[in-house]
Amino acid sequence: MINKFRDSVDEVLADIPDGATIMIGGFGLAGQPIDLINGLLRRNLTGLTIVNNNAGNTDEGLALLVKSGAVRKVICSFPRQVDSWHFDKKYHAGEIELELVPQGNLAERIRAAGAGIGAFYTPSGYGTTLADGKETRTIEGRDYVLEYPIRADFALIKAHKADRWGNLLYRKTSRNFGPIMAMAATTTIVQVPFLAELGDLDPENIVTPGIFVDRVVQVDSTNPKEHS
Amino acid sequence: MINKFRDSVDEVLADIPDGATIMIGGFGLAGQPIDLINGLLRRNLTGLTIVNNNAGNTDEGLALLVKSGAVRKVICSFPRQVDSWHFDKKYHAGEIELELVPQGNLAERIRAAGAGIGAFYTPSGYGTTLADGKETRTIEGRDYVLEYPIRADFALIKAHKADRWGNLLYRKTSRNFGPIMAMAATTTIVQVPFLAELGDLDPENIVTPGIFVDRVVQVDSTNPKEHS
Amino acid sequence: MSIGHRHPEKLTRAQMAERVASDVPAGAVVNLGIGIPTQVSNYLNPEHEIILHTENGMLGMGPEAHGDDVDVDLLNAGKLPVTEAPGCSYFHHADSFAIMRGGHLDIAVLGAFQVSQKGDLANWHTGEPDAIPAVGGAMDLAVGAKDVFVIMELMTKAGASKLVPELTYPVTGLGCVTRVYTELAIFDLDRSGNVRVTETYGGVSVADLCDMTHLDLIDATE
Amino acid sequence: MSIGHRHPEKLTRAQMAERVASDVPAGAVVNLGIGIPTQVSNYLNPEHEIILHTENGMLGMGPEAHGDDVDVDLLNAGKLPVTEAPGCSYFHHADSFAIMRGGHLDIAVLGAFQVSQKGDLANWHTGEPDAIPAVGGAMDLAVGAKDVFVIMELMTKAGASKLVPELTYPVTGLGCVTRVYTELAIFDLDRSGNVRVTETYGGVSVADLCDMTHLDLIDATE
Repeated sequence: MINKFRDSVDEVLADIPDGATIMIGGFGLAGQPIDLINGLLRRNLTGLTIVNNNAGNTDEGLALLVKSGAVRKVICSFPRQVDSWHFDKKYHAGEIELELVPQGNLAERIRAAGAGIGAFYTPSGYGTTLADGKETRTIEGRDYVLEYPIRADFALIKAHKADRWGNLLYRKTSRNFGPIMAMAATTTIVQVPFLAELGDLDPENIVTPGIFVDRVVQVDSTNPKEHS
Repeated sequence: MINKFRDSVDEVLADIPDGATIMIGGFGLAGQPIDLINGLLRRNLTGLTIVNNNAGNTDEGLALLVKSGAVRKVICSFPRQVDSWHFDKKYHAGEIELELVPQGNLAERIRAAGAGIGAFYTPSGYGTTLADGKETRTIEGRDYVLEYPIRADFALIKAHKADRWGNLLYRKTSRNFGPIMAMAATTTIVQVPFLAELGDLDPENIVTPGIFVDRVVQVDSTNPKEHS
Repeated sequence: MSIGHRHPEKLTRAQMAERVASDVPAGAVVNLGIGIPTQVSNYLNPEHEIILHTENGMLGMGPEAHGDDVDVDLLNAGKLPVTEAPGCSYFHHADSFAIMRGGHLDIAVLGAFQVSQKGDLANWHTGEPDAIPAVGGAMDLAVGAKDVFVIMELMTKAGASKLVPELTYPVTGLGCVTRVYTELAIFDLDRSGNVRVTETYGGVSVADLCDMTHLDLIDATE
Repeated sequence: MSIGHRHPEKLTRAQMAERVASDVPAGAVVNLGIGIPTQVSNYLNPEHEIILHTENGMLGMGPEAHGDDVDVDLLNAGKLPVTEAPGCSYFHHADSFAIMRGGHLDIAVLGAFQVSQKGDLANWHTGEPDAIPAVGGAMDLAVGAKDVFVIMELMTKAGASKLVPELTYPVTGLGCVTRVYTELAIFDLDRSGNVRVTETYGGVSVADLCDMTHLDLIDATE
């Protein structure tokens, strides 16, 4: 019997090694797998590459992981925010590497990794400093930049409901990077507040099929709306 | 008020010109927009390019369109079947052009058109006669073929339910090419058996957002299961 | 629209947002950038059913949420809590940016540091050497929407025009801006570099604007 | 598994399907090609929860549908009506082929005209000049699955081996086949061209198979 349900956050993260590339879902608080991030912090790893839309905010989650020195490199679209002081400090000290990627190219490069696409031509970023040194091509009169997939060893994401095959539903804009990161990582780890019996999720509505998911851990949600 | 509901099949097809490129959804009977195809047949057009998984079967729908002489070219993955006699005859007579595309490249090229991707490297078809004359590239030790988007002037698809914004639900494997063809065509025309009030389709479950849909016409379904 | 062109007063930021709103056709699908562009939503006619896109995965975004309506799973691109409009739908990030990059949005409304006469946009980076760069979805919005409308003050505090012959700030996207709304005038742009002034405010003339911008502007106010 | 290796009888097609089924690990995600490969599903242990993928947009496909269960909106890749298994899910064609091309399927089981010793696959076209070509998802399945298992008769009716040094039929995919199940033997392949015989049937020896295939086979039957 396929059973991807696991008992604890610490268990699902136990085999992540130093130097791993880890995708972390979420856009703002929506879809942020905060319990998995905190579990990652407890692992005291080093040399990590983190793929996320941002680079950590305030004094929690990814920001603390950055502060801890666990993170060697961040691949993201929007590191600088009013409350990104831990990243800012590491960056100015030259202690963290930044690969800045336009948000849509970030999403498409993650999808490409999951979809087996070797590279693709995107118009986003053409003529900007973010395309410096990259191959370009004009196709039917439009200018494009060649971009390559972003893969990861692990993806940490948050969903709304999961069954034991790993089929996932999300909730509102917390869907964001979850489905594509699940496709792009060798091992996908999901935190959800709610578990479902196999067959209880409507097959028409499943957003991430279980084939993309390896481990599911149930963690209570702090969002009261998620319980309603 | 946005209202994409239209009154008749003939009305939604009235502006398709000779020489148009038309995507037609469906895989087998599932998702085949048979009433729209029959309407297209009544238009007596010429010089059409049809994008479909197949090239028409038995004596109905797309096969009759091929037989009628309306079709100049077919872009598809699987034209030859035991009951594809109308296409076979036209092909052997040199009266129809065939662009044969591996099914996954067909799907990805259609998606690329909808997603604004200029071209992409795919491993499918590498080293085969279907890649003859195409650019290739080795990326991280794997061999890829460069493929370009397939766009269309019109897409004719079938969905299960639509609201007046054109938001769509599909049913089981009739989803197939519908969502990506809707993205890739300048004008997307949908037949559905069921209409919904705006706001009645669960926003989590909408598969094709209305932004990709231009016209919706209600046509009764001949599948008794679709009414259950 | 309550603000006639050649209005004797300069437009306030709120009036600029209102002026943009009046140019959005009924039923259009629109992405409003962070800052003043977001205020455009305050002036859209609800009967026009303008559909708002937010790049973090939603079409049919409703107004900002307050009080009991706040749901941290329902945020806009500025990470503020919002609500649902009837007919809304959710999708993941790759699909959301496919909507943008694929040219399906009718209009993106963005802020800018500079716009060039050919419609090049600079709005993501000041170019200061020690600034940490952050781009978000700016470059994708720039290349994707059918029309890119910019709202910005025409003049910097130092008195320099932000509508320029050539960008001096880092590029966000080339040849993408189709119209610029400022406190003094509205400018229609095209990729060949022709700039047409369609409306003026604060009593300035097109000749005044030519002096201010160092551009050879076309008077299209009549 | 009821069929021991070095069985004195050749395998029937049904037995070949059964033999493949016994090699599919519990919980694997599998795509079964049209023809004999489809029969593999008859021999899968239901307790193993093998998840069947069909490229027209479904994971968790159940058995063929009959009578009142037939629903023309629920078809397999061969366009036959099928059913749902609990836990199934639907998706569109681009997502379905992303599953294949992205390397997420554990096993694809396919038929073949020929397989080369390096795992090159020919199963889409006979190469006859007047034949209308049709490829379907064959090339995507060939490149995508972690393992590609082929079920085929080893020998043509004319007595030629279909396991060959180099393909003479048009290529479907290069270096993709990892194992070949035939009526006389099972062959493990790798991209360097080493072919290991792991089981034989019908009383043939590895030496016999070397003669039949004109290949320098490695005896791995012990």
